[in-house]
Amino acid sequence: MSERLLTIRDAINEALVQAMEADPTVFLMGEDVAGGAGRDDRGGLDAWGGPFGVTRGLATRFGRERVLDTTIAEAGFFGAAVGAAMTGMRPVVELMYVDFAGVAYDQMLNQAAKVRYMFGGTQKVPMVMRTVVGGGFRAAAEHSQTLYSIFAHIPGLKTVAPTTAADAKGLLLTAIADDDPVVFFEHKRMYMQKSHVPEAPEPIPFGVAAVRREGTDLTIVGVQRGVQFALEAAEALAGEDISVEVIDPRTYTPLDKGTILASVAKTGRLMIVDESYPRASLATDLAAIVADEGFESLKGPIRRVTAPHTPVPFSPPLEDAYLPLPGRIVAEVKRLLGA
Amino acid sequence: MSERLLTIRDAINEALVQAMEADPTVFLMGEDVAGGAGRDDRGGLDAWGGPFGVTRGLATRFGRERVLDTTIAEAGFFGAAVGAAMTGMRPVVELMYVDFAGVAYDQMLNQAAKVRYMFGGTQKVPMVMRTVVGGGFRAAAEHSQTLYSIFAHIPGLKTVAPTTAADAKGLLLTAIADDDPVVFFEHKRMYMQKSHVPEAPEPIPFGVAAVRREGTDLTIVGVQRGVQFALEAAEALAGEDISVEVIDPRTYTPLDKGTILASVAKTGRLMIVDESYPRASLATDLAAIVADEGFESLKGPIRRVTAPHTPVPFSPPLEDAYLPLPGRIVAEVKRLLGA
Amino acid sequence: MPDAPTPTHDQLYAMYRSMVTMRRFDAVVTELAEADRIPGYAHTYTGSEAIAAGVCAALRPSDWIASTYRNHGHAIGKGVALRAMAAELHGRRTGTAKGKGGSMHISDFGVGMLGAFGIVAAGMPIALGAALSMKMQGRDEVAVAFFGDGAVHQGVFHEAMGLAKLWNAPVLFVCENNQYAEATALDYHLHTETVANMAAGYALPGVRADGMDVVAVYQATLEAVARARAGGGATLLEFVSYRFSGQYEGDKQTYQPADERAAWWAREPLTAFEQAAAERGLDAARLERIRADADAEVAAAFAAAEQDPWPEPDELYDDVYVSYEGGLR
Amino acid sequence: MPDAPTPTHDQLYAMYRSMVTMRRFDAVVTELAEADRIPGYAHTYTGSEAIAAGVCAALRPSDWIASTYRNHGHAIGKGVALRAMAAELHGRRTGTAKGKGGSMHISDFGVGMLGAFGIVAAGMPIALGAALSMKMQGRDEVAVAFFGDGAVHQGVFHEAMGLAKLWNAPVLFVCENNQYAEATALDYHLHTETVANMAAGYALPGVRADGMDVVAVYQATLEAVARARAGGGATLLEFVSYRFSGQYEGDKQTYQPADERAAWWAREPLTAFEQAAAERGLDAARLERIRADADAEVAAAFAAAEQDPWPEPDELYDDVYVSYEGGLR
Ligand SMILES: Cc1ncc(C[n+]2csc(CCOP(=O)(O)OP(=O)(O)O)c2C)c(N)n1
Ligand SMILES: Cc1ncc(C[n+]2csc(CCOP(=O)(O)OP(=O)(O)O)c2C)c(N)n1
Ligand SMILES: [Mg+2]
Ligand SMILES: [Mg+2]
Repeated sequence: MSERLLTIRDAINEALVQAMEADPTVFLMGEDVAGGAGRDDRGGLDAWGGPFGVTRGLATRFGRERVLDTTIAEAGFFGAAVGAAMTGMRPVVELMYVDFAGVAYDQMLNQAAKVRYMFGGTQKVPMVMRTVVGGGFRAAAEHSQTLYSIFAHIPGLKTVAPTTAADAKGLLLTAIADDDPVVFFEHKRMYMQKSHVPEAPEPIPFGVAAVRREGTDLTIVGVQRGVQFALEAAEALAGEDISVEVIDPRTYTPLDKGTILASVAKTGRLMIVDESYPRASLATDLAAIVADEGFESLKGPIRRVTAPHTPVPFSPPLEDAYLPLPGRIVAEVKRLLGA
Repeated sequence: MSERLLTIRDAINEALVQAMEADPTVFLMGEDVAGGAGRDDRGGLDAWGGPFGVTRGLATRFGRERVLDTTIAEAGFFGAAVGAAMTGMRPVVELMYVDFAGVAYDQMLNQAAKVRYMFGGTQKVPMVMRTVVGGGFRAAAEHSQTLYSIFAHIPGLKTVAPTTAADAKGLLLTAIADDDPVVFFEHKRMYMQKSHVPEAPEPIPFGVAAVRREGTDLTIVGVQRGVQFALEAAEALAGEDISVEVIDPRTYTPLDKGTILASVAKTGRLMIVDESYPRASLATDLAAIVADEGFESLKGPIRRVTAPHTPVPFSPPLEDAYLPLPGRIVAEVKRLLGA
Repeated sequence: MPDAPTPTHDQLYAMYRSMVTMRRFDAVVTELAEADRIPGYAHTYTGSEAIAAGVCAALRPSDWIASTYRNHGHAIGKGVALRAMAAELHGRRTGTAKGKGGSMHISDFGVGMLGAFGIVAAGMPIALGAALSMKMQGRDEVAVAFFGDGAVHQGVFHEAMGLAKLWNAPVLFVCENNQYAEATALDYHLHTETVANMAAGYALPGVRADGMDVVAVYQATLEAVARARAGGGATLLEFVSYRFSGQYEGDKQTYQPADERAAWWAREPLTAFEQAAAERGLDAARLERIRADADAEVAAAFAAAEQDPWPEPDELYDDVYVSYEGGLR
Repeated sequence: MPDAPTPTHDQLYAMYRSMVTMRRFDAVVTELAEADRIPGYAHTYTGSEAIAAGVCAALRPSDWIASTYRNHGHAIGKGVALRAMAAELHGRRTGTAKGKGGSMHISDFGVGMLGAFGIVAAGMPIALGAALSMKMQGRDEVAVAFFGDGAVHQGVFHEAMGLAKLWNAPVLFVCENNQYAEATALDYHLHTETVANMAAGYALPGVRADGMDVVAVYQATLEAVARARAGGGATLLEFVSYRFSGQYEGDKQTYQPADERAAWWAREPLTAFEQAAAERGLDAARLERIRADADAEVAAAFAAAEQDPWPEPDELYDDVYVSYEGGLR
């Protein structure tokens, strides 16, 4: 069987198509998720498909009753998604950039996340919040953040950050079928990356990390694009006889601690690579877990290679210094190993 | 000289009075920070002084031109505070409960925090966001959170969480005089605790931790009420010949890493106590820093005693099990020391 | 509302029953709170009973409501069991939320009570979403969001109103204008003449009625519900009442002038109903029996609830997620 | 606006200069973006030049404006140096933000440009705060927030309008109704007849004028500014134009029907100004000189900016805080 290569963008689109075909309660909401307000006289039903074209074709296929263009009223339509999810629908709602989370955060933090608990388990909120994260587009402080941590911090939410097209599809299928609210992060710099994606809908379970590369000297856990940076660094380090294991947790709540701890048990060393802000973050979370539960395996300090404690800068030389690019990882690994 | 005892509540009030007297650009904004909309025919100028009475008397003293009752429009008045701070004022703006942060979070995360950076250092935002945190009031999932982490995560903000009346006063004076946006956390269960407070305005610098108790077997870093829980636990453990050092960072951004690392260098062991959610949090932040920069000193795992990964429950037996009360700390310390 | 249907005697008795139950329930809550016999914050509803009773009388059991921290009246109006409510206030395992929510977070899916949300106006888009959901499922149920006069300033009020118009959603936004948002009086905070006026910004109908008169509330609601069921979209309803209760139990209400309170008290909804009873052909003795029954039912609910078991500490970990791979601990 | 003052010839020439500079500046931005010669996102302003030029002409240098990602016109109108803007777009150390902000975040405190905010409607409460600040300081400066038609749905629009009324703040909310919010057309998203209508919900004056006519914009603004300076509070201004630009550079605009674009183009503000020039007694040759000067100035700014130094990587750590105890690294 020949490999079917898809971009992450198209893999997400395919997952949406298959989920909507399989379940009439699945529907999409967001700003210009169709575009042209879904009107034929406005460039067809899919003038946009979102700013990255991820949802292109869906309005044509499913009609604008199931692909709802909204106004710029995120708190309103995220709240509406909560109410729809509570009453029998499975909304997949798009926050165009995660940077805009602040205007709708109450509905995520206090409503989506807490409805089940504060009403004693009598209700559920099966909704997916798709959003776009990441630097590298020279998009400056308000269009480049990752903000994983403000969601991973909140009990009641699940968080998913795929790094391959197959994972993007499989994890999104799981997210849509899941009965809990899921925040699904898509990295804008990774949309066009291709890999093999099975055509059939094959959900990938949450809470199962992937070992992306095996190694013996050091474990690197990457967060989304951090996985790719780590793989590139590992490749470079292999040339210097340093053997790096790279782990992709894929989902952060729930988190597959076992795979990470087992890897650290083998290598004795841990580095975490994440382009997010460094404080009170997913990177500190992973470090703290291993500093407790994996302490006995550790041969040296746990190093985090992250963005610095600054907003994301615009100018290319600044943003390049900002991101945890492979070169920085290589240097840190060597420092850590005294190599 | 006799000790002048003040509650934390009154110490904050006094700091506000002194700051407003010293600097005409300081003003207050918030919902019912005066109360009765500051009208004489509505119970006088201070019907409320906020729900906890912290700002009582200020409208009478400074007039309602400087103590502004707002409508329930947090995004609006936090944004207004940013604009006022940029143009020559020093607003002290109240978010009644930190749980409501979600409705105004964009103005904190993207505007207050980033104005200086994204405009290249040409501007400053000297504002203080006072807010109330904490469990223990049986106030359930939406009125009991601490949410320190969603602020500590964000570069551009400073975060302060006082644990004594003297610190509350001194740190608030510093916060108001500071040229950067500061989030100032007040714990609702600690407002009525008394301690000695100097009458004169004596600002306490940011970035300087306090060693609240000296000890040799283990370091506990507490986060706000966690400091008190740790001190109670330390007292109990002293009776069993376990000597615990308790550190209160007081400010989290900036953070006094030196005092924490020095303590761990002495004791070789670290525990963190925080009533916040456990994931991607201040507790993981402190653990991660020590697991890197203090690794060589560590004799054992870094343990976090926090709330579990659940929203805050209402019922007393549930909330008591939820909080990191001294009994839990004592048990964890013994487990950690194999005692 | 000249051509709105007049409620039948049975309906009137039922609304009265509902109102007196609300009044009594919250009277007990106040007593318990003062005696420190229930934990946490409690927000009572005295003075606005006609609103919850009148609105809910115009709904089906399968219609939805979303409420606030001040939810006891709405819950009772929609038919939540008193016993389970009382148990929830007491933090017992038998409560509507197994003790996890308390007074501010009563819910009961079975009777269409979506839940009570503690963040001002947060329930508005959630009710909107339930309405959208009904529409998408081809059902003719409607959804109602209750909120206060203070809530009209919150951004999400605006967003929910606008999206309701955009989607032509079968939702009723019910503003309980009880003259106060915490300690802030309406004449300080409201910019328009009435709350109902604000509907114009969204090209939605805005209707104002006397919130002390359960029949007026019922009729105004019925009309809006009929419009929504028929595909006519959303309505903003404003019912005018007075918050005789404190913002929360313990609030001294110094900001409410005594003469103002007295003037409104003369019109409070139970007295108003009782005064109009004879004219409406209702039987005074039956009203008295209803009062006695309600008192007894409330007393029994609280008495029983106070004997109910506390949750076990470990139940803390239940109900966060439907499922969580690897477990929570 | 019959009794609004007619601008002098000098003022008209200045407004024209402002408009053609905006047009030219963004034409170069488009070229550079297409050639991949500037990094990042760029949002151009073609079609709305009369709004920024007319509004800013009615302001003092010491008045404040707050803008959006689509800010080049506002910045030029308020007097930000082209050289520093061009350098910012190029990510150079000589830029308005030393390369930290880019196209979306132009600011210049010195000329009253508070800054440009990338979150829809986020600048509204910030301008409100600047206005409040002026009032508290006893100054008679006003503040202006620019935003788009799409922004009227965002919650903070509502909150800023309401608080402006509450505080009687000297702020102007200037809606650039360019018919589109991204790919969404006005007739889909706007509920009221006009944006100006929405002011009624806050008991504020709402004024609508032709955003293709710089004089109409100027006069409407002047009136609102005068009211604000005199203590008369806020105004919502709606100026009607058309977004000939894409949402961002690269957007194919398939959602804009060709005939619609053509009809609006016939009224675009530069042509409109030029057509009315003779009637207003303006000299065609001078207009042509202005165009040539503007072109040259813009070209010089970009040419120079492209030679400017990049920031050093370590400058990354500057300008996060005014001070940070212990340092950032
Ligand atoms: C977003 C938000 N801000 C503030 C509060 C605190 N708060 C709770 S009730 C209330 C007043 C609400 O007044 P109103 O809407 O008139 O309702 P009422 O209490 O009169 O029923 C406030 C400010 C909150 N819960 N949520
Ligand atoms: C809160 C928020 N939501 C969404 C976006 C993405 N976005 C940027 S511009 C835009 C459309 C704005 O349209 P309009 O207000 O009409 O301004 P115009 O671009 O036409 O000037 C959107 C949705 C954003 N920046 N902020
Ligand atoms: Mg009220
Ligand atoms: Mg527009």
